Amino acid sequence: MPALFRKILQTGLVTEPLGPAEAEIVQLVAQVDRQAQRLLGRALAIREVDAGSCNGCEIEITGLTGPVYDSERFGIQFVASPRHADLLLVTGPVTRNMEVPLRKTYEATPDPKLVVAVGDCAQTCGVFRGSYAVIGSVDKVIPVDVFVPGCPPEPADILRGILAALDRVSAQRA
Amino acid sequence: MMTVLFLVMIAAYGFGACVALLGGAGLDRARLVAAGAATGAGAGLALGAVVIASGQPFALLIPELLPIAGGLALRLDPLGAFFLIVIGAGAIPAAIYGAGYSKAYEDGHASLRLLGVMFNLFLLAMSLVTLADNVFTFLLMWEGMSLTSYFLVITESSEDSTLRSGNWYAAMTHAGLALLLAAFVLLMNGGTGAFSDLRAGAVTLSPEVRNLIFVLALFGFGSKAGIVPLHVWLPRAHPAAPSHVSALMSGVMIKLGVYGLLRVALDLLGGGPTWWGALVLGLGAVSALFGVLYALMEHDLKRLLAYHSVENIGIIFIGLGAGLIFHSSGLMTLAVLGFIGGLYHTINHASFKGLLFLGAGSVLHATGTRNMEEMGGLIKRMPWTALFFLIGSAAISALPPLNGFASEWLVFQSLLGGLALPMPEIALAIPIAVGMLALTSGLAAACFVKAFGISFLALPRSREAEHAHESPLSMRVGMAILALACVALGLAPFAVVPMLGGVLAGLGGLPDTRPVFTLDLSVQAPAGFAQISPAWIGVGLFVLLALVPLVMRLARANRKLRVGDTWGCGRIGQTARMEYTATSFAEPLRRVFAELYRPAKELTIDFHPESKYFVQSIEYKSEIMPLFERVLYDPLLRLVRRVSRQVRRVQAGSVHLYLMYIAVILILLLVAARWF
Amino acid sequence: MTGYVFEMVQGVLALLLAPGLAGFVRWVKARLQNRRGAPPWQPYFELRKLFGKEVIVSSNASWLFRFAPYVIFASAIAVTLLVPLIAAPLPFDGMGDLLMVVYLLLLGTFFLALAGLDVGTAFGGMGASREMTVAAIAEPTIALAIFGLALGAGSTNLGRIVTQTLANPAVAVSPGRLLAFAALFIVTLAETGRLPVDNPATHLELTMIHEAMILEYSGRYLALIEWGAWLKLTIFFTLLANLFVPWGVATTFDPAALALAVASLIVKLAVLGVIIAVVETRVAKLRLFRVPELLGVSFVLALLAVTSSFLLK
Amino acid sequence: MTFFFLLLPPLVASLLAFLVRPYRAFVGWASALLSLISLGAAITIAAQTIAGNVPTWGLTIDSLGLEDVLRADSLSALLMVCITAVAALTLFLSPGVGRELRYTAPQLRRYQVFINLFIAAMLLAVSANNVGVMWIAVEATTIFSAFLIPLTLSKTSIEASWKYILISSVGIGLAFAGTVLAYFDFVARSGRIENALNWTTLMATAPSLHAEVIRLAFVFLLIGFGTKAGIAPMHTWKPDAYGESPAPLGVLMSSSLFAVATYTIVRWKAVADAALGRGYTDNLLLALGLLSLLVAAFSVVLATNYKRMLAYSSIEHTGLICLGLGLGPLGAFAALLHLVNHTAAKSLMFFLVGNIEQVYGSPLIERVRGLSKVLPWTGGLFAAGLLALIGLPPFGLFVSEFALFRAGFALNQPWLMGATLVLLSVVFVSFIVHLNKMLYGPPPVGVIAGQVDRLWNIAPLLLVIGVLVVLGLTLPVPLAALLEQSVEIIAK
Amino acid sequence: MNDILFSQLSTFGSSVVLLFGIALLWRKSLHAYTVVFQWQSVMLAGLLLVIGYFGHDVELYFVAVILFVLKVLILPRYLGKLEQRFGGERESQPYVNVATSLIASGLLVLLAYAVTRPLVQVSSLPTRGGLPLAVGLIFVGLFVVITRKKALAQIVGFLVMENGIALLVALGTYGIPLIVELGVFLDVLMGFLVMQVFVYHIHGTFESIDVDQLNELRH
Repeated sequence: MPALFRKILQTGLVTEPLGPAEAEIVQLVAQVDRQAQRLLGRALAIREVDAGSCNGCEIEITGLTGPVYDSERFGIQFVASPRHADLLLVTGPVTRNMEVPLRKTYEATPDPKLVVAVGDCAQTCGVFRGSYAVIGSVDKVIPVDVFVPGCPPEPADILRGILAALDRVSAQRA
Repeated sequence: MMTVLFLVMIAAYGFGACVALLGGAGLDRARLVAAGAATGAGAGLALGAVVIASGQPFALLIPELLPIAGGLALRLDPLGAFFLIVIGAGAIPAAIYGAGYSKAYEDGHASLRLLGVMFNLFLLAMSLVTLADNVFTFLLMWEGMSLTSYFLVITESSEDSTLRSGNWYAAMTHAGLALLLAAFVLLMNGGTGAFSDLRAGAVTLSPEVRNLIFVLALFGFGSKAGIVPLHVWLPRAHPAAPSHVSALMSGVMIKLGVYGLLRVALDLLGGGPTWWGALVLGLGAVSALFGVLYALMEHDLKRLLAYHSVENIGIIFIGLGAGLIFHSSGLMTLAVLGFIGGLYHTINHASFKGLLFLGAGSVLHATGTRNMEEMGGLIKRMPWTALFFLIGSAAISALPPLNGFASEWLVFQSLLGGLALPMPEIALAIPIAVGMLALTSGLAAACFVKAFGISFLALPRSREAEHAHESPLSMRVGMAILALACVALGLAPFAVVPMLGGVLAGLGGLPDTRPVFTLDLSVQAPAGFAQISPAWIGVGLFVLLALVPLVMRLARANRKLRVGDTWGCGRIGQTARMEYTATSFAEPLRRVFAELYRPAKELTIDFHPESKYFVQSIEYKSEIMPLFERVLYDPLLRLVRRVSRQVRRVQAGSVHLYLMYIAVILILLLVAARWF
Repeated sequence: MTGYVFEMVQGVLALLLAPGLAGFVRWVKARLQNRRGAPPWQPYFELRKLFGKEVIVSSNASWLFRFAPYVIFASAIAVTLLVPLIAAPLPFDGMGDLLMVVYLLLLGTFFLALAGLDVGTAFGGMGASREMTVAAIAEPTIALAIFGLALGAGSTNLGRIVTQTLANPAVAVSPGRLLAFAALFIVTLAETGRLPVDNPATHLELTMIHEAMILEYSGRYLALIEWGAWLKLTIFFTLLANLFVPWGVATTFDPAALALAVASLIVKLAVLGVIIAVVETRVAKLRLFRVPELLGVSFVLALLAVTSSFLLK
Repeated sequence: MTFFFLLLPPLVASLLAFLVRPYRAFVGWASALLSLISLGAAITIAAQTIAGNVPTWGLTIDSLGLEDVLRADSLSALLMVCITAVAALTLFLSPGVGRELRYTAPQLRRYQVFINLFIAAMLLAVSANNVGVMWIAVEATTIFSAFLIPLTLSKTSIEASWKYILISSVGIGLAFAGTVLAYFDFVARSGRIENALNWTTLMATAPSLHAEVIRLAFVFLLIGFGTKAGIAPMHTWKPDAYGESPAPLGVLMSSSLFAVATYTIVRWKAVADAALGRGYTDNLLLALGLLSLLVAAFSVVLATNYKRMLAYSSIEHTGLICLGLGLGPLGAFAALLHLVNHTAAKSLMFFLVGNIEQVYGSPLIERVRGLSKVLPWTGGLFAAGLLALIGLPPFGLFVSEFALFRAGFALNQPWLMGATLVLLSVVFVSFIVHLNKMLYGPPPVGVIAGQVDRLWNIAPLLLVIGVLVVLGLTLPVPLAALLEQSVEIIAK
Repeated sequence: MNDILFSQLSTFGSSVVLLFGIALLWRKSLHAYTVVFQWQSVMLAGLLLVIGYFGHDVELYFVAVILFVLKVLILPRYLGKLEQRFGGERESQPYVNVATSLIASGLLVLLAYAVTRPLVQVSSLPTRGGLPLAVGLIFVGLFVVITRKKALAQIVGFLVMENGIALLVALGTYGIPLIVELGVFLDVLMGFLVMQVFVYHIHGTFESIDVDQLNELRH
């Protein structure tokens, strides 16, 4: 037990390793923070939907919640049920089997809600295009607010995408 | 006034029985029978109320009847009056309910005539038990009550399981009678058997005899009350009986075991050594815990309720046990508190368990099954029944502000008083009892989440449940009365508790301590140990329940509401087979208490013929064998069978052998006569 | 009259403090994970957001589903009116004692579990089953801890316990009290759904207890339930803080005393919050069937507490 | 003179049946009506004894010892009423009264001859003052009834009769030996007196008799008459004989004959007690009573034949009555009351059993299902009777069993009473289980009630159950007086 | 003098009667049973005459005559008929073999001596010495009834028991009142008749008079 806490103390905060290389991230972080405060009361609940992805995107999304990116500090948290969510983070091309579940997830999310499609596959089906198991991009099934390109996109990209989506909401409201 | 009420009671029950016996078929008869029973019960209730209010006992002696045992002696003192009130309170709704419920028997699969006659006679016998004032009258009425209830249990005699239940009931109740007979006859000590004589004579008995009487009476009345390990008949008989009868048996009849114990231990014997109380307390605690643990494993709604009767009787006995312990130590105020707790729980249990059995009856009526695994979704199909059952469930789970909480609080408070006991060995047992009581009430809550949740909520699990319908008006009225009683008794213990103090005053030298109630409507434990005000808490909860939506509206919360599919992780089409079942609900507790349940598991996996990596079907069976059946009753039955197989050999068929018996006994007796 | 006003103030205070306390624990935990984490006031934002969202109700759900959040929330508020947050004795002290507190909270749990079963999903049922299992097994410990407290104070009424302990400080450090504290602390972990019994931050349905029951809730109902849960945490912390270490609780409605009381309450809650966070960082979640063992430990502690109170009487 | 009206009607009826050949239905009616005369005479005698008189009748012929040969004190009167009442009931419900399909005319004739002789013998047994005459009459009952058991010949009925007659004869022989021994002792003490065998004389001399001899004599008497009464282990003939005999004979044997045998034991017990002081006979009765109860209780558990089950019930009640007789005046009161109750209950039961067997054609419990549907009246009464037999209110046996336990506990015999209670519980449960099997369930195919269950056919039995209920709720003053006086006689 | 002679005669006579009883155990054929019983009854009637003579009891002569008529003339006749009918059947396998039976009967007589000591002590009659033998004969008769399988043998055993009782009556009290004595004889006769009727029934139904076949009725 002491060993654990000694290590915790020695390590210190790992979030925001401030430096020139990450300046953009810092800026982004500050921007997200502000936006998050303004929109949705600085509390954004995300439900992640894997509509058929190769799990590359998932790994990046996991990175988002890790200590380095630490999305929680912006009030972004991942939740276990679309009922609790404000935003759906959809990855992968939509497979045949996931079409209905994805639509149901969308329906199960209370308004106001956003959809961010993460990764190339979500937009173009990527290498899976034309597969008999795939019915198409996410926007064929549910309305998508923002696409985040990349294969996979970095956590920062995802964060940016979320931000963009929030912007759209504020634009709509305005 | 009292005599009039008494006569009205007798006449009404008699009328009900006669109508049932002689009347033609049809609903009118059912109504008249119910009217007779309800009137009788009402008169009994009024009689009890008058006696308690005036403090003036009602007495009647008919020496012509039962002349060999001192005549038919009746006397209603406040203690009896209280139980007469319990009978009345339980019987009126049950009778009203029964008018509708027994319609189901018109198709002839049970004898309506027998049901009507026995129902009225049962109520009459029960009422007279509380009035009996000598040994023989008591035993007569007691046995009459057992006998009539036995016939009520086997109303649906066309089913073999009903008859088996009846056998269990008859056996246990008769064993109890045997013990009671022994206890009372010992108590008579060759005297007249009038209770006043017993009271006077009990002082002169030797301590051993007093102890023996107490133990006999405890187990004798315990077998009726259903304390562990004599509870085995309850989960069999209650489900077998028609539901309004179950309500009466569970809500009222088993309470007469409590009455009997109080009458004998406290009134006639005048209390005893501390270990009496400790024994009662221990049996109560064990009953409470075992009852609820077995209830958790039940998926037959009425069996579940029956096990809960064991639990609640246990709670009542905890109160009585605490009372007896304090009584023996001279801590009269605390003793009164314990007894009051027991008595209050008695009437509370009568109301909520009666309600629950009636509710279960409505469900049975609507779906034709008692198996919870085949119910579900009934809250939409039978909203009134569901509401009443919910009230009953919350009450039995001791949730404030309903009545179960009030009485369990009193029992807790009396146990907390154990601090004042001069003897540490007993005092140390009390925390254990507190723990068991708390565990019991927690498990009860879990059990009723299961009972209500699985039966009434979610999707129907069978076609029958899907096509369930609300019960007829009379049944709903019956339930509504009891539901109101649950709420009223929960909110207003301040009105009842002082009355209970009056009921107890004078029994076994108890002082007339009536727990104080102040203008803030609180119930206060004696000596200011603690106080609560269920009434204000209830009001507060209602106010808050109204306030929260109001504030939300004022704060402009989003009031939009959309009805959608259930969120099921995206799967398509929700069916009842996906729901949690009663078995799975209870599974964690089954594993926690596996040592006790010792579930027998049987897993049959049917593999695909081609490869055992594919499975065609999996069958999982798990059964629990109740502990006492395993360690007590089965061996006993086996023993009886073995002995009787041996004894049957006596009658081997050979006349030579028979003559041999005569020769042998002749020689034996001659030798004995000559030399011994 | 001031007393009644004060009751209202206290209720409001509890309502206000509750999300903050939950946020604080989360924040400390984040720091212990070497993260920045959300600020302690994050839960207030969440509440505001949830109250602004629409509600989706399953077509399977009955009126009970919509009724339950109010019961949960109302019973929690009712409890805050009985618990001496900053002053004792309160005017409502005579209305309910510690048992009333426990059973009022059980009322909420009862309806929450029913709501979990109402929509008919497997996870809801699972959560309800587990929640009731844990609640039931925690019950004897609570009762014994209450017994232990009552033995010292001669009453189960909360105000009385506080004033008695204040009047007789030696009681507070008696072995019985310490054991009872330990027992109640473990129960607090179980009742408020903290590690190692339940992980408040899990997304994995199979490990859920509390969360599994509310998967179906959204919008304002979810807000009420979450708020109620936070209130429950606050209540348990307050009980731990003010019953066992009552110093700082105002015995008069003197503004200075009250200010001190608020300050001391916040400090005490913070200390407890840190402790919880440390515990949650340190321990892993127990398998469900190990939870009874943990609660068994707490029961033994409580029993020892009572026993030692007897022996040292 | 009343004795003539008591004893002659059955003899006349028997003679009538003997003379009228072939059998005609009017014979049955005649004997039924004649039995009412007996009943009237018995009631008259009872009234006289209640008033304090002891009617006697005798011949003063020298050296025959017939002075006061007939005598009726309260105890005798009680038994007379019981016997004549059951006899009347039996004769009214006998085969041969009304339309008859089961038996042939010769069988009916034989039946009417011997049943009346049987009744006459029983009446003689209870009215005889002379214990020798009493013995002769009891022996005669064996002989007459032995002719009746195999009314229709079959393997089992012959077997039962043989066992019955052999065991009874041996037993009654032993009883005679006992009688002789007692007489011997009397002679050894007081010389030969012609009416020394008169019970009144014996009682008067009893205190001076030799204890050692009387102890031996009582053993012979108890075993001898106990064989007739069916006390274990001399009970073995009972299940066979009851199981195989025609219903009316079963009624008379299980109720009246049993009462007569008990009566003889009671008479001799009084003598022995007067000679020995209390205790000796009590202990013997308690031991054998408990043994009977034990055997009976465990025999009914696995019973498969309802008639034999009732026989075991008789043994059980024999045991109870023995216990009561061994428990002092209170116990004796209980035992006599129980005897009366049992007489009523058993007579009821054997009639019903006869009906059931007639309809179902089998004495096996497993063959009888759905009784309550097929024969509602018979089934209902059967259930009521069985409940009465196991001692439930509101029937008389509940009262007498309670009185028995009161006596036992008052005499400080808690262990004995405890054992009795346990055994009675075993009986209770077994009976309930068997009863349920018979009353309910689907009736076998082809079972038709026919005439059996008509109300007029059952009506006399309703009277019996009425009597049982009355005895359960109250104790009519005349009966109470008879009982109390009887207790005076046998357990001073 | 007279008394001593009387006493010796009566004891001797009783012994002979008992010996006939024991002889029964030794024989196997049904015919022998009848003969032994007949001779025993003759001896018993003679003994009654002796007792009547010495005891100055006229009634006993009367009884002796009746006994003779009944048990020497009438009953053996019926027994003879039965025996002719079923004489082919021998008591093949009694439950207890002859040797053991004889030993058992010896023990039973010893037991009778032990048990009846009070009787001998109490009585002042010259005949008292025979009392144990009478009781012994009752026991032996009972033993025969118990151990013999043929119905006929059982009847004879029963009659021997009756003889034992009659002997007891005569020795102990010089006879009971005549009316009772008559009644007893009547009963014995009737009983015998009933039994012999049943022997026919048994044979007719079971085609044998082996009683051990009668074991249908059990439990």
